[in-house]
Amino acid sequence: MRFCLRLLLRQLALAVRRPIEIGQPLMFFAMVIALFPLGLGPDPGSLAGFAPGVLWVTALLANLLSADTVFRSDFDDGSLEQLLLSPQPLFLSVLAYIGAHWLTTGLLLALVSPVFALMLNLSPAVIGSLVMGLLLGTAVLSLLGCVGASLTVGLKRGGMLISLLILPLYIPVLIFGTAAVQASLDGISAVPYLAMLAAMLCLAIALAPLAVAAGLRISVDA
Amino acid sequence: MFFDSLQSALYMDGHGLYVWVAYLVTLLVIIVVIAVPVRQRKRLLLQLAVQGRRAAGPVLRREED
Amino acid sequence: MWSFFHKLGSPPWLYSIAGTVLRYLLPLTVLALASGTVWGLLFTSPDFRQGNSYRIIYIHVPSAVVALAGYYVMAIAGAVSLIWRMKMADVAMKATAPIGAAFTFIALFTGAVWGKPTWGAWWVWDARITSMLVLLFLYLGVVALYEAYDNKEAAGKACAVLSLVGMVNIPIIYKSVDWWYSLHQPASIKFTGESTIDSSMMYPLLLMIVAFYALFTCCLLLNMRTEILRREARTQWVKKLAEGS
Amino acid sequence: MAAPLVAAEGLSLERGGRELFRDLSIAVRQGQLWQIEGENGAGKTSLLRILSGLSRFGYAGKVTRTSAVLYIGHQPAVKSLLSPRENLAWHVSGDASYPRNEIDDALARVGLNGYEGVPTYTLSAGQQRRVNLARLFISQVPLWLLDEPFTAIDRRGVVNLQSRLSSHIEGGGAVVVTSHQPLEVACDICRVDLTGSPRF
Repeated sequence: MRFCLRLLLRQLALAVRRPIEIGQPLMFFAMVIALFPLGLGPDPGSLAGFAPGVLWVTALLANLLSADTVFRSDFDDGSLEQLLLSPQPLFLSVLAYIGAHWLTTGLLLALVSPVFALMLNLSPAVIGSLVMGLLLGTAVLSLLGCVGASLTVGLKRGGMLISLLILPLYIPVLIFGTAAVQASLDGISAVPYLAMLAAMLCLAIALAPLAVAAGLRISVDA
Repeated sequence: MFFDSLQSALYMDGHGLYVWVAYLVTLLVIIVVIAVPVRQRKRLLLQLAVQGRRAAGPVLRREED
Repeated sequence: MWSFFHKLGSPPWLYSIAGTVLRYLLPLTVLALASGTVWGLLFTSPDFRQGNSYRIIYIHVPSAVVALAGYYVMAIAGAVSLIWRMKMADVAMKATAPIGAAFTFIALFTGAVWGKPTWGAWWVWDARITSMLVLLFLYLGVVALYEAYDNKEAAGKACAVLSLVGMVNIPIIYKSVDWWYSLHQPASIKFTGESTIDSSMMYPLLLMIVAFYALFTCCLLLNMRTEILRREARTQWVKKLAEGS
Repeated sequence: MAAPLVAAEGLSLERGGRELFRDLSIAVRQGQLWQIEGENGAGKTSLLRILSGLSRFGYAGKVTRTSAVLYIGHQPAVKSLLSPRENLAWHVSGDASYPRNEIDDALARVGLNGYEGVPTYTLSAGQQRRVNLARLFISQVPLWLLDEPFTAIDRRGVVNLQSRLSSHIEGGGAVVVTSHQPLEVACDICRVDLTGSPRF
């Protein structure tokens, strides 16, 4: 377990050394959010109606874009092979990669999203359930995204393929995430939907690392 | 038979087009799904047979002269 | 029983067994499909609400059922090839993917065409149809992943992992799409299923479901035979087979 | 006779229709140096990856390993954003935590003194490889699998490395090397020759 924490700290140190890479998903999020009013019209009323869906779909796509880079740099310079050779259980070490990816994208997206929610004229009372939903949801997205990343890291043009592989798996998170925000908009409590997201998170934490470990072993050996 | 004439079976009081289009497309897809592997198998066997004959070719000819 | 499982692993034995099964199953399937279609299409009376357009149920429901079952067959074959390293299970998985995708496409297309007369729109975001669309993307994901790998053995393993992940997620996706549909569409007619079907419509439907399962098995065996030949092209028994034909 | 550190029985590998080797058996014991020879594409790297456990399918035969492995392949396996000291500290962090001076000393042994703190992307490719090779001067892993370790290494570095190999073997370790150059090493060398003509 100590090795896993050390690996997590190393990944974060690597991410901090090149802060612009942390900024990319956030800038993508901001840019795409800014596109929707241009497409759907500036009228605050209609924007508020689309806000939960728009925020969640954009968070989903930002997560998807950054998923491809999780293993690619380590795969290219060979340090992924060394990780596979270490006696530590691989699916634990993989959790460190996923945790680092979540901290650098999902967490920041959740913290930044209130600003964009206000831009889309989402009523401030609802922002609490949005941020909570995003915190839980982006963790599940990171776990599933890393499954796709581990299977396509060995491929030269894996970038596009990863979206076809894992977007169908993102759908339940999207459904319950938007439902949580919608529920608190209608005044009913969003807790049951957040509970569903938490349940998905537990399932994903239990199963996804196994798939990621298997995927890495296959990609490194292909 | 429920329909009294072929004409009414085709028309199916308005819904005939949709029903028949659905069935035809299904039939088409089924034919493709069955035909593709069969054709590939035949082409593969033919290709292997040709390779086999070309490899064994020269030996046969010498015996015949 | 164990020796059967082991023999299943030897290509020539599996190739010939598939051949004999096909020789009997294919005609039966064609017969069942033809009689089921004729029965459902021409002899049953129309639904009092939807009129004749409901006759599409005889191909929409069976193809949807088989498409879903096909994904499970693919995932289980993938699991067997991953765990017991059986090449033939890998062949079965690779053979299932395109067929499953084809049946899902049939279910989608017939569902869309059915939506037009009943609801007036070519594409209806009904729970069943949306889940079918997601299933199609899952299938295409597996097929695309297989083609993306150069080393075909690694491709098989990667697709096995992906289809297992997909298999775990399918119930979740189906339930969340059903739940999402009931949230946004309070009380409109249920597309298929719960609306009670009286027995005169049920029997042709059951026959068609059985026929579609048999059809799926035939297509799977056909695909597997071709795939076995392609993989064993350099072995003796295939060369002998090629001379024979 | 202790159990071999890594043993392989009946290994056969085929790639792209060519048979690279068939029914190959190796038992690497402590105090042994194995050299794998063969022209390019003869499967030297594949054999090494099978022995190391990186390759787990695509070959016939059984491999049993009783010790951890230190594998040095073609890629430098260093993170360009980290400094050589951080890279080396990370590589050996698996077995124990080494004090800083031991790490700097290992880097000095491969001629990287003075470069310990700079980010690795400022170093040349040869220097980056030597950061990877510095692991040999500090790690206690008994079994070493080295894939052409001498490429892009200067005269002095080669001599330095060969003396390290022999001291490791006398200390009870085992090394499997793929290399074209003849090895001047104290102990005897068991050879595996893969240059047999590729059989169809």
